[in-house]
This record gives sequence, C-alpha cells and structure tokens, in this order.
Amino acid sequence: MELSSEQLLSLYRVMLIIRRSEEQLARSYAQGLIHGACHTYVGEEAVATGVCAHLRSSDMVFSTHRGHGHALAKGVHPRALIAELFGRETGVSHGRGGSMHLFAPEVGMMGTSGIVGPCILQAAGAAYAFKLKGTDNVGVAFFGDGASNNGAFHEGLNMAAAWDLPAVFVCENNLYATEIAYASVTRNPEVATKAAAYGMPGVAVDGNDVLAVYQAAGEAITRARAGKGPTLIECKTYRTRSHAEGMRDAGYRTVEEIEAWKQRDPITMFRKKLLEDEEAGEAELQAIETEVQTTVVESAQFAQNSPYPDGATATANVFSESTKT
Amino acid sequence: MELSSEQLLSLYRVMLIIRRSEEQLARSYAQGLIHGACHTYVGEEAVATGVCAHLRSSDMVFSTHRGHGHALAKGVHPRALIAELFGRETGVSHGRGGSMHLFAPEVGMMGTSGIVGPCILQAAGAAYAFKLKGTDNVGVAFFGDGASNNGAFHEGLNMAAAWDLPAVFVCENNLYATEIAYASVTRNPEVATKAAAYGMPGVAVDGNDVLAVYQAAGEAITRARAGKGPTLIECKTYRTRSHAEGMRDAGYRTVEEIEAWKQRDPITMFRKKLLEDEEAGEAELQAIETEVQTTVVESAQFAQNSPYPDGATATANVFSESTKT
Amino acid sequence: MRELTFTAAAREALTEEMARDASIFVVGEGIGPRGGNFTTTQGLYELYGPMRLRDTPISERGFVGMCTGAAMAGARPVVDFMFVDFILDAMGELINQTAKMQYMSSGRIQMPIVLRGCIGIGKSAATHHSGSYYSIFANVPGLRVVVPTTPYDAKGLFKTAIRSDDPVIFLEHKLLLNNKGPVPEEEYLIPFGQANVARVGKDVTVVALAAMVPQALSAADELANEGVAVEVIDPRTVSPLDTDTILQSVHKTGRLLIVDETFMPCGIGAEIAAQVSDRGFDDLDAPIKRLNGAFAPTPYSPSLEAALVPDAQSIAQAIRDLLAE
Amino acid sequence: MRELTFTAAAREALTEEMARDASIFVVGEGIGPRGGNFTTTQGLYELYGPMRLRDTPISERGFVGMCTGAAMAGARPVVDFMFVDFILDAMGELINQTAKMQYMSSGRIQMPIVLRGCIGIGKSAATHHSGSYYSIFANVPGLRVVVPTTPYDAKGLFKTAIRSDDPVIFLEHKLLLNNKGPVPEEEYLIPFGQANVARVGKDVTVVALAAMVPQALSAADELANEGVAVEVIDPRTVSPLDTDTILQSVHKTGRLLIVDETFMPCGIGAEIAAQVSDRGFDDLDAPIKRLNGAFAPTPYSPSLEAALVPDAQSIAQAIRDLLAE
Ligand SMILES: Cc1ncc(C[n+]2csc(CCOP(=O)(O)OP(=O)(O)O)c2C)c(N)n1
Ligand SMILES: Cc1ncc(C[n+]2csc(CCOP(=O)(O)OP(=O)(O)O)c2C)c(N)n1
Ligand SMILES: [Mg+2]
Ligand SMILES: [Mg+2]
Repeated sequence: MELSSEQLLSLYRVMLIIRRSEEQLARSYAQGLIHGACHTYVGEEAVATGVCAHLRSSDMVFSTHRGHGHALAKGVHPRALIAELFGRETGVSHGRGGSMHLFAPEVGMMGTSGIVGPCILQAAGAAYAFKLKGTDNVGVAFFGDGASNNGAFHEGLNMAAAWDLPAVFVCENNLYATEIAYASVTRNPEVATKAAAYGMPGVAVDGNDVLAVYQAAGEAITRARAGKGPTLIECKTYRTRSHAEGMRDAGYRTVEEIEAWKQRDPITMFRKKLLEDEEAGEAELQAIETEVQTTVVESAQFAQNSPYPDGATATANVFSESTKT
Repeated sequence: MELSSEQLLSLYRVMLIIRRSEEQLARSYAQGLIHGACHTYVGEEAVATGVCAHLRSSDMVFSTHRGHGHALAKGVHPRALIAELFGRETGVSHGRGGSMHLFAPEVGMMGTSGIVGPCILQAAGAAYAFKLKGTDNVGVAFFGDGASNNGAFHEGLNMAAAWDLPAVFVCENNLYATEIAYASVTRNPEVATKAAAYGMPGVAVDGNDVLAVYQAAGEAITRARAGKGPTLIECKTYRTRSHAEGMRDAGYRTVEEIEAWKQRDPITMFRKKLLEDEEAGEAELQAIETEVQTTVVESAQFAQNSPYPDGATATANVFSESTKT
Repeated sequence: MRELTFTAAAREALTEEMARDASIFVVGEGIGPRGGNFTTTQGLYELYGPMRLRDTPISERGFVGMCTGAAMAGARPVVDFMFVDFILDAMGELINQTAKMQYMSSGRIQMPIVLRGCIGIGKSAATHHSGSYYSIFANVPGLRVVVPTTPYDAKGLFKTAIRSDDPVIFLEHKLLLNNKGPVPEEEYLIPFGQANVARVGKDVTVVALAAMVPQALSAADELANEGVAVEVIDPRTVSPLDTDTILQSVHKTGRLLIVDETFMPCGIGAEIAAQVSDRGFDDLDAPIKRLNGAFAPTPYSPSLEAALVPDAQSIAQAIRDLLAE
Repeated sequence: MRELTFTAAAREALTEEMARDASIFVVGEGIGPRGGNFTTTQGLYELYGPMRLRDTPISERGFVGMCTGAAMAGARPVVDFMFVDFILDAMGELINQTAKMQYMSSGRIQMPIVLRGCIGIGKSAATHHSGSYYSIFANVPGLRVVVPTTPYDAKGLFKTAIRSDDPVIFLEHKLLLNNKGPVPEEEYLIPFGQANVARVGKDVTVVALAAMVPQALSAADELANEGVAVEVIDPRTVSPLDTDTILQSVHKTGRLLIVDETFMPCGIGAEIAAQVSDRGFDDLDAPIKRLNGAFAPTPYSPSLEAALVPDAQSIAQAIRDLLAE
C-alpha cells in the first residue's frame, strides 16, 4: 500500500501524540496526580498507530490494561485521556474508569479492560454483529503476549475463524507479562504460529516498524471487510518503561536488553526514515513536534483544571435509563 | 512394543467388558432402571483399553461425561458401575454421582465430570503433584473433540508443556459433540495438530485399533515417566450409539456414516486379528466372551438387589471429617 | 383460554420477538437444527438460519464474551446455556464485563442480552446439572434475574427480558418445563419487580420461588383443611425484588416463611428476611423462618435427592411450627 | 509484643507452614522471584525454588483446575490471585470441582487448597480490582471463607487455612495490608467460626468485616463520647459463620447494625439479619439495620469511590438512627 507524505506524517504525529501523552502521564504520576495504576505504551506506539490508521469510527476497537495508545490512535483526545487518569469529570470515562477503563464509543473505542482476555471475545462479538447486520465494519482486539495463554484467546480465535468473522486480533508481544517472560510460560513463544490451531492466518511483524504494521494490518482488515475472515497479527515489540509507573524497570530483564530496544525506538526510526526518503523536512517535523507538545501540555492543564465528578452521581448508569424502575 | 498372547487377550477382555456393560446399561435404561443420563462408550472401547493397559493404580485417570469405559479399563468392577447408574449405595460413588460422577480413587479413577473440560486441568495438576513428590506416576485425561474447543484445553496443555509435566492428554475425536459436527465449530478439525501451539508433541491414531492406541499411549507414557513432558494423543473414533440413551441416532449424521463405522468395530476387528495371528483360538475367545457375559449379567443382578442410599446420609462429606465443626 | 407448556410459552415469546427484531440472535449448543436440548428454539432455525441461531463449540466463556461484544455493537443476543450450570465458566465475563458495561461506559453503551438456562434439583440430574445460582446473580449490580413459575409468567417475562436494555438472567426450572397453563393469544408483557400473589390468605405469608411454588400451594391446600389461610407469594424476579408486596402481606399476616430450594447462606431467603426484619419489624408476630434445600451438592440417587429438597409435607410442617411460635 | 503488618503476618504463616510440609506449593503471577505483587511470597523462591513457587501464565481457570488436581493427588496448593477479582474466570472449577470434590468422592478425596487474594474498595483501583465476593463464596457448599482484619488474625487464620483439608478462600483487604499489629512469636492457630468481639458494649451491636472494622471502632469511639456503649463484632470467617456470638451480643443489646462494604442483596449482612430475626427475634428491641456499600460497580475517581463506601461518620449516624428507633 502506497502512502502519501500526508499519510506518513499523520502516522508520525499519532505516534508522537501517544509518546508525549505517556511521558506527560509518567510525570503526572510522579507528581501524585494519578490516583490509580498507569500502564504506559512507550515503545509500542507503532502498533496502535499502524493498525488504527485503517479504521473508521464505525469500526470498533477493544483493548486491554495497556490501552492509552489504542484510545489515542482511535481518536480520543489527549485531554480526555489525561483527565480520566486524573479522575476528572471531563475524562473519557467521566472519571469512572481511570487508566484501565477507557470508553469512547463515539469514536469506536469500545473500552479497555482491567481484566486480561475479554477484549478478544468482545472484538469477535462486534464482528458477529457487523456480519449479522451486513455492514463491512471490523472488530479489532489489542492484547499482550500474556493474554495469548488465556482461554479467551483460544475460544475467541476459534469461533471467529469457524464463522469467518470480520475481526483482527493484534497481539503486542513485548516479551513479558508484568515480570514473567513469555518464553517461561509457554513452550511455543511464537504467537503468530498459534493461529494454525484455528485454521486462521497468523502473521508476525516488526512491531517497532510502523509501516510494517500498517501493511500487515491493511491486508488483514481488507480481508475482514471482504468477508474472508479474521487474522492474527503478532507485533514483536517492547515496552521500554516499567510494567506500570512506580514499578521496577529491570531485574527480571537486563538493562542491556532495554537499551538494545531503545536503539530500535519506533518513533526515532520512523523520523529518520521520513527524512531519508525526503517525505518531510526537519522543519516540518519540528513543527509537528511543537504542535504535539503544546497539545499535550495544554491537555494536562485542562485536566488539572477540570472538576472531580459529583459523588452524588456515583451510582448512575448501573442499569439502562430505558429500564430504570 | 511386543505383546504376549496373554496381554493381547487381556486387551480383548477389557474391551468386551466395556461393550457388554454398556449394552447392559442400555437395556437397563430402556427398562427405567437408570434414573439420570447415560452416555455409552460403544464403538470407542479401544481407546480406554489401549491407554489404561499401561497404567498402575497409582497413576491417575481424569475423565468426562462419557466415562464408563475409562472407569472399567482403570479397574472398576462392572458391579460398581452398574450399581452407580442404578443409584445404589453399592455404586462406585455410593449413589452420589451416577453416570457422570464416577469416583474410585482406590484404583486411580479420580472421577468423571458432568462438566466438559476440567479433567484436562486436573490431570495436569496430578502430574504436577507427581513431579513435586518425585514419583514417576502419570496423570491421564480422557476427553472428546468438543472439549478441545474449550479454554481448559488451551490453558491445561500450555501449562503442562511449559513445565514438562508427566501428563497424557487423550482426545477421543468421535466427530461430534452431542449433535454438533466438530468441523462445523472449528476451522482446524485435526486435533493432534493443535499441540504445536504449545510446543507439545501431538499424534493422531486410529482409535478403533487397540494396538495402535496401545503403541501411541505406551510411547507417551514412557516419555512422561522419564520426565520428558506431556503428549497429546488424538484417537479418531466414533460412537455408534446415540449421544445419550434415549436420544436420536441419526439426523445430524447419516445412517451410512454410522454403518461404515460399525464395519470398523474395534472389538470385531481385534477378534479377527487375534484369530488370524493365531494368538488365540475360537474356543479361547468364546470362553472369555461367556465369562464376561456372566460377569456383566451378575453385576446387573447385584446392582438391582442393592439397597438405595439412606436419605439421612445425603449431606455427608460436604466438608472433610478432619475439619468437621 | 388455550394452554401451553412453560417451554412452549417461552418459545412463543422468543419466536414473536425474533420476528419483530432482526437484531436478535441466539447462541448455544444444539439450538440450531436440533432446536435446543429443551426445545427452546424448535422450528426457529428453519425460519432464520445459522446467523440468528448459532450452534457453538463448548466455549461458554467465549460465547458469553462474544455476545457481550455483539450487544455493544447493537445486536440483541440470547445465550441459551441448556443447563445454567455451564454459565459458571463465564462468570468473569458476566460479572466484570456484561454486568458492568453500562456503568463503565457511563451509559453510552447498553447491554441488551438475555442469558437463559435450566435450573433446579430433580430427575437425578446430579450435581453438575442441578444448580440454580440466582442468589449469586442477585448479588451482582447490573443484572436482572428472572425466575418464572407458570407458562403465563414465562412468556410475559421473557418478552420483557428480550426487550430490556439490561442483561437479564432467565432461569427455567427443570420440573416446571412441561407444566401446562393458560397463555393468552394476544400479546402481553410482565414488568420486572412485580411479585405474583399465587394464593390469598390472612394467617401466614409463604414466599416461594419456581418449583417451590406448586409445593407451597399444595401445602396451603393441606393447611386450609386445618383452618389456616396461607398467603403464597411468588416474587417472579429476584432482581429487582418486589419487597413491597411481601411487606404488605406480612403486615396482614404477621408471620413469614420463605421457602427456597437453593442454599440458605446469603440466599434470596436471607435477603427477604433481612428486608422484612427491617421495614416490617413492627408487623412481625413471630420469628421469620426459612426453609431451604440442604447446604450440599446435589446427589444422584432419588433417595438422596429427595432428602435434600423441601416438599409440600415439610413446608406444611414448617407453617405449623411457625403458627405455634 | 512485636508488631507486624497484615501481609508480613500472613507471609510468616506461609513461610512456617512451607517449612513444616513439603507438599505445600504456591502458584500465581509474580509469586516467584518477584515475591508477589503484594509481597505475599517475598523471600520464599530463594528458599524453595520454582516447583514450590510457580510463576504461572495468565490462566486463572487453568491453574485453579490444575491445583484442584494436585490436591487430589496429595499436594497442598496455595493459589495466589493477587487480586481476587481474577478468580471469577475460575468459578466453574471452584464451584463445580474444587468445592464439590469431597462430596462427589464421598469423602475419599480431600481438597486441601487455599485460594487467596486481595479484596476491597480503595486506592482508585477501579471496578476490575475492587471486588470482594465473599457473600457469593458463602453461598457455595464445600468452601471455607476467611476475611481477617488484624495481623494477629491474618497469621492465625492462615495457619488454620493451610492445614485445613477443605478448600479455603482467604481474602485480604487492600486497606489493611500495611496495618501493623501485635503478633506473638510463638505458634498459634485461630479456629474457623469464632468471631472476635473487637469492642465490648451494652447498648448496640455492630457487626463489621475487614476494612469496616476499624471504621466501626472509630464510630464506637465517637458514640462513646455521646454516652453510647457500642459492641463491635468481627466474624473473621463468613463460612462458617459464628452466629452464636452475634446472638449473645444482641441478647444483651437488643439492637443490631451490620456494616458491610460489599453489596447488600443476598450479602453476608442479609444472612446475619435473617439468622437473628429467627433465633434472636425475642431479643430485638428495634429493626435490624444494614449499612452497605452502594449496589454499583466501583468507580475510579476518589470523589466517586468515597461516595460508595460506609465510613466512621455514616456508621455513627446509622447507630444513632438505630438507637432512635
Ligand atoms: C485475568 C487477569 N489476570 C491477571 C491480571 C493482572 N495483570 C495485569 S497486566 C498483567 C500482565 C499482562 O501481560 P500482557 O498480556 O503481555 O500485556 P503487557 O502488560 O505486556 O502489555 C497481569 C498479569 C489481570 N489484569 N487479569
Ligand atoms: C461446560 C459444558 N458445556 C456443555 C455441556 C453439555 N454437554 C454434555 S456432553 C456434550 C458434548 C461433548 O462432546 P465431546 O467433548 O466431543 O464428547 P463426546 O460426547 O463426543 O464423547 C455437551 C455439549 C457440558 N456437559 N459441559
Ligand atoms: Mg506482554
Ligand atoms: Mg465428540
């Protein structure tokens, strides 16, 4: 798939939005502005960016505990993300969710989950609904290597394949589940190969190369929209920060390993490529960087100036308005 | 593995014990002597027989709703099986369980389950305990093709392989789960190939050939005892009776298909082979057949003459004696 | 008025609603061509085909999660568990996803899903096919829990369930399925949270659910001969629970017995007793009594099964004891 | 006496028991070299290695089923869930297998397994990391359910749990983990089913659990200034439940308030109220009152979270209202 300079720069901008927002959240966490957990996506930006670039707001994304990047790439404004982690009414989930419960159905961001696994099933289910209605939308699940050992992976992929559902399963294999090495909890650490058990195509790509992800996602999504069924995409990537803010960086993994992956930073590599291929000039890129930086700083300001939700609303929406008794 | 005539005749005898017991249960069901469900093993006798021939009573078998054959092959007397389905105190589970809850830990029959899936996990767990204690025992799970689509299969096989547990997973692929064709609920109907997802060896054998099953099981069990880890064995077989007594035979499957499989009856085929290879003479086999028939008829008599459990004992053993308060 | 069985009445509701709304689909094991293990979907596959009557693999967790996603995408799934016991493998999806989705999305996502299954002790179904679990579901915010007793209630409540935008657990007792009763031809819906006064009386209030209602009614007949007028109340839905009707009755009778086949600790009987011991305290002339099935798994043998469950005799005795207080 | 935190006290119990009994092993995510997300196993991996401190994949259902099998084979597993919310994916194994195994095997198999996890609302953990579920576990025959409040109770009850031959759910409230309290050097065990009278008083009985106990005690301090003597009872185990101690207190005070952070419908507060409204009816001078957390999922934002849960102020007010009855 050929990309225009405009499209290429948009990919760069989205990755940068994610990176700067995460860095902002890390700082805010250190300042005590974030009340709960905070799992950053630093180092994995190319995955959400390359996949979501293909999606319409009527396509649905289902994500997991490390979901900031997915929300931003799907169209959530950093303002709404940061305000949510600050626990404010202006947050994307109105302060109900925090880092692990990000909901923006208006842009097709159908939620992140504090529980590992369900997003796989829900993406298959949305795909089922699309097929039932006869639309050409797709359901996309983002999840980690750790989720691939969970029964939800097995049951979800098997049903999606059996019924040719328009779903794409994106596994972000960052080698660890919290501090557990993937290779220590499965004898077959090649996630993509597990698709064979379901008669589903499985592809592995460099998750730090946004164009490789874009390419693989494009093929899978085209296939899904055409009614040809689901695909499993394994994106080999790495989180260069700790599992969650406040946790240790190394110990379960070597400093050398972290450094080696930092050398393959998806944003730095892509920036270099844009310049080499003369898709953009230094000035152009710097303009984007400044704009993004400003957006994120203003977003943090906005979040901090936003009110906390009214305690009286704490029990709203347990049941549907239509059936409130 | 070379088998003595004695061993071969023992295999024949065990298959026959299962067949005659099941036929007796089918008759008893029609007579209204069985109070609950009754899933027979007719047509699949070679699987339980070929596998359990390798097991000691200190090895543990975990089974599923279609478990009569596993119980008998592991050493439960037909008397105790039939009495259980008749709901009598002399039953293998003292009338607590019926067809789907057969417990005889004294011979390593650790239970059948009315829920599909758990036996896979429990066999892995017993294997974990054996490894912890340093014995060379094995945990064996019998389950159907339907169970292979369940999350328990995925999580159980993955952990067993990751930790080199001495477990053997025996999938009885009889092509249907109740009336659902396996090929209609998975895009990859070759169960054995699913082992690759876990880096575990997977072998497919003719489940109607008791010697083929014996061979494959022998290799897997030897491997497990030697600490080399688990194996998945897919036994391609067929139940020639309905899913459960009282249900329809065909409709979801053709009469021709059933007939074709009846032509490959594991007991008839093995009997023929025994005569051809001159491992036994007609008289010898008839002697076994008469003895088995007598045993089963006497067992049914015993069961019918046995008392029902005392209602006052209905709440015994909810908690352990050691902690009764 | 014409008479239908409980199952036929519920099936008629499903049939009418599927004709009304093309976004309704059913999933389950054997609900397609087979028409459901309990004939819950008989004849519907022929009308609506596989996309709307989807036979599933044995992946209970998987298809609950899938249907949750489908509901998020605007479909209206009906999950047919056959036996509700099988829902336990899906509790994580049900409690953390399905039930919480409306709250987590601050009302932007609705969850119109019906989860139905057969409950109850009887017919030697044994412990893996005799569960009810409605008291557990009643402890989960976001769920509606329906336990109909008559064919009339089954149809009217099923229609309300399927039109509800909240997740509804619809529970059908195995001993009621073939009971016949009057069902109007013309459409009607029964709102949730409205108990049915099954029999009017002034001396003592008996609250009973599902299969205990007919038992309580025959106990009431027996007591009538002794000159005691028993009022029998069937809550019909345990969440929401119609405590007002119960309180009004206790205001009149001053005496309350709650009969529940399921386990006592933290059961629906406890909730009713707690509500009345608070809001109805001044109306009580005697201690509140509960009569429950034994706190034990369900045994297979008829002699043991019968010993566990309240019946007309034990209910009548409990009423006499309460009147003697 | 020396003081330990709740977590250190429970860890000391585990450490002592693992030294005593080589058949004890622990499974969980990060309980190996990491020493547990809540330091529940800190230092033990160095002593006992991977077979006895097994880091698992994210397969909650799988390892609960596996540990059930291991217990059947004579091992004594401890399942460390980190957050108990994750047990929901294993409810099928827990309820239908683990809890029923002793009954199904008519006492021939024991089930010495401890399932532990962090519970409770607090620290903006949000709705997937704030569950407690002890009222649901209390409705399941075959389970013991332990909810300690003090470090002293945590150690003494953990020792009883690990030596029990019944399955025990051991629940540790996140707001108590770092509380310090006196713990004797010498060994002691606290039997199940013995409530702790945390404060003696004659005017009103308050039953509270876990994090509500300190809140109830400070409410009692407040009321003391108003001349009201509040008796505070901590059941410590909800199954078995020590109703006698509660009844004795109500016999003295005539007034009962049950404070429970978790959901009201069919909760442990309902069970206590039902027991007292039956066996303590004549002792009651006022309606039985319950004060529960709101019937809603747990929101993230501190302003919403605080609005859901009872605290010293709301408890004090509830006591005043009860005294005014
Ligand atoms: C069912 C469940 N079990 C355990 C956890 C605790 N937990 C949170 S994140 C995590 C690791 C997830 O690893 P992976 O899926 O690889 O995603 P990553 O964090 O590496 O992006 C675990 C175990 C959880 N949230 N849900
Ligand atoms: C978790 C669960 N879901 C559904 C059922 C109902 N059920 C009983 S047997 C069966 C089919 C099992 O098929 P398979 O595993 O292939 O074994 P087979 O009966 O063919 O031997 C089903 C769906 C069950 N017992 N447990
Ligand atoms: Mg990972
Ligand atoms: Mg089968």
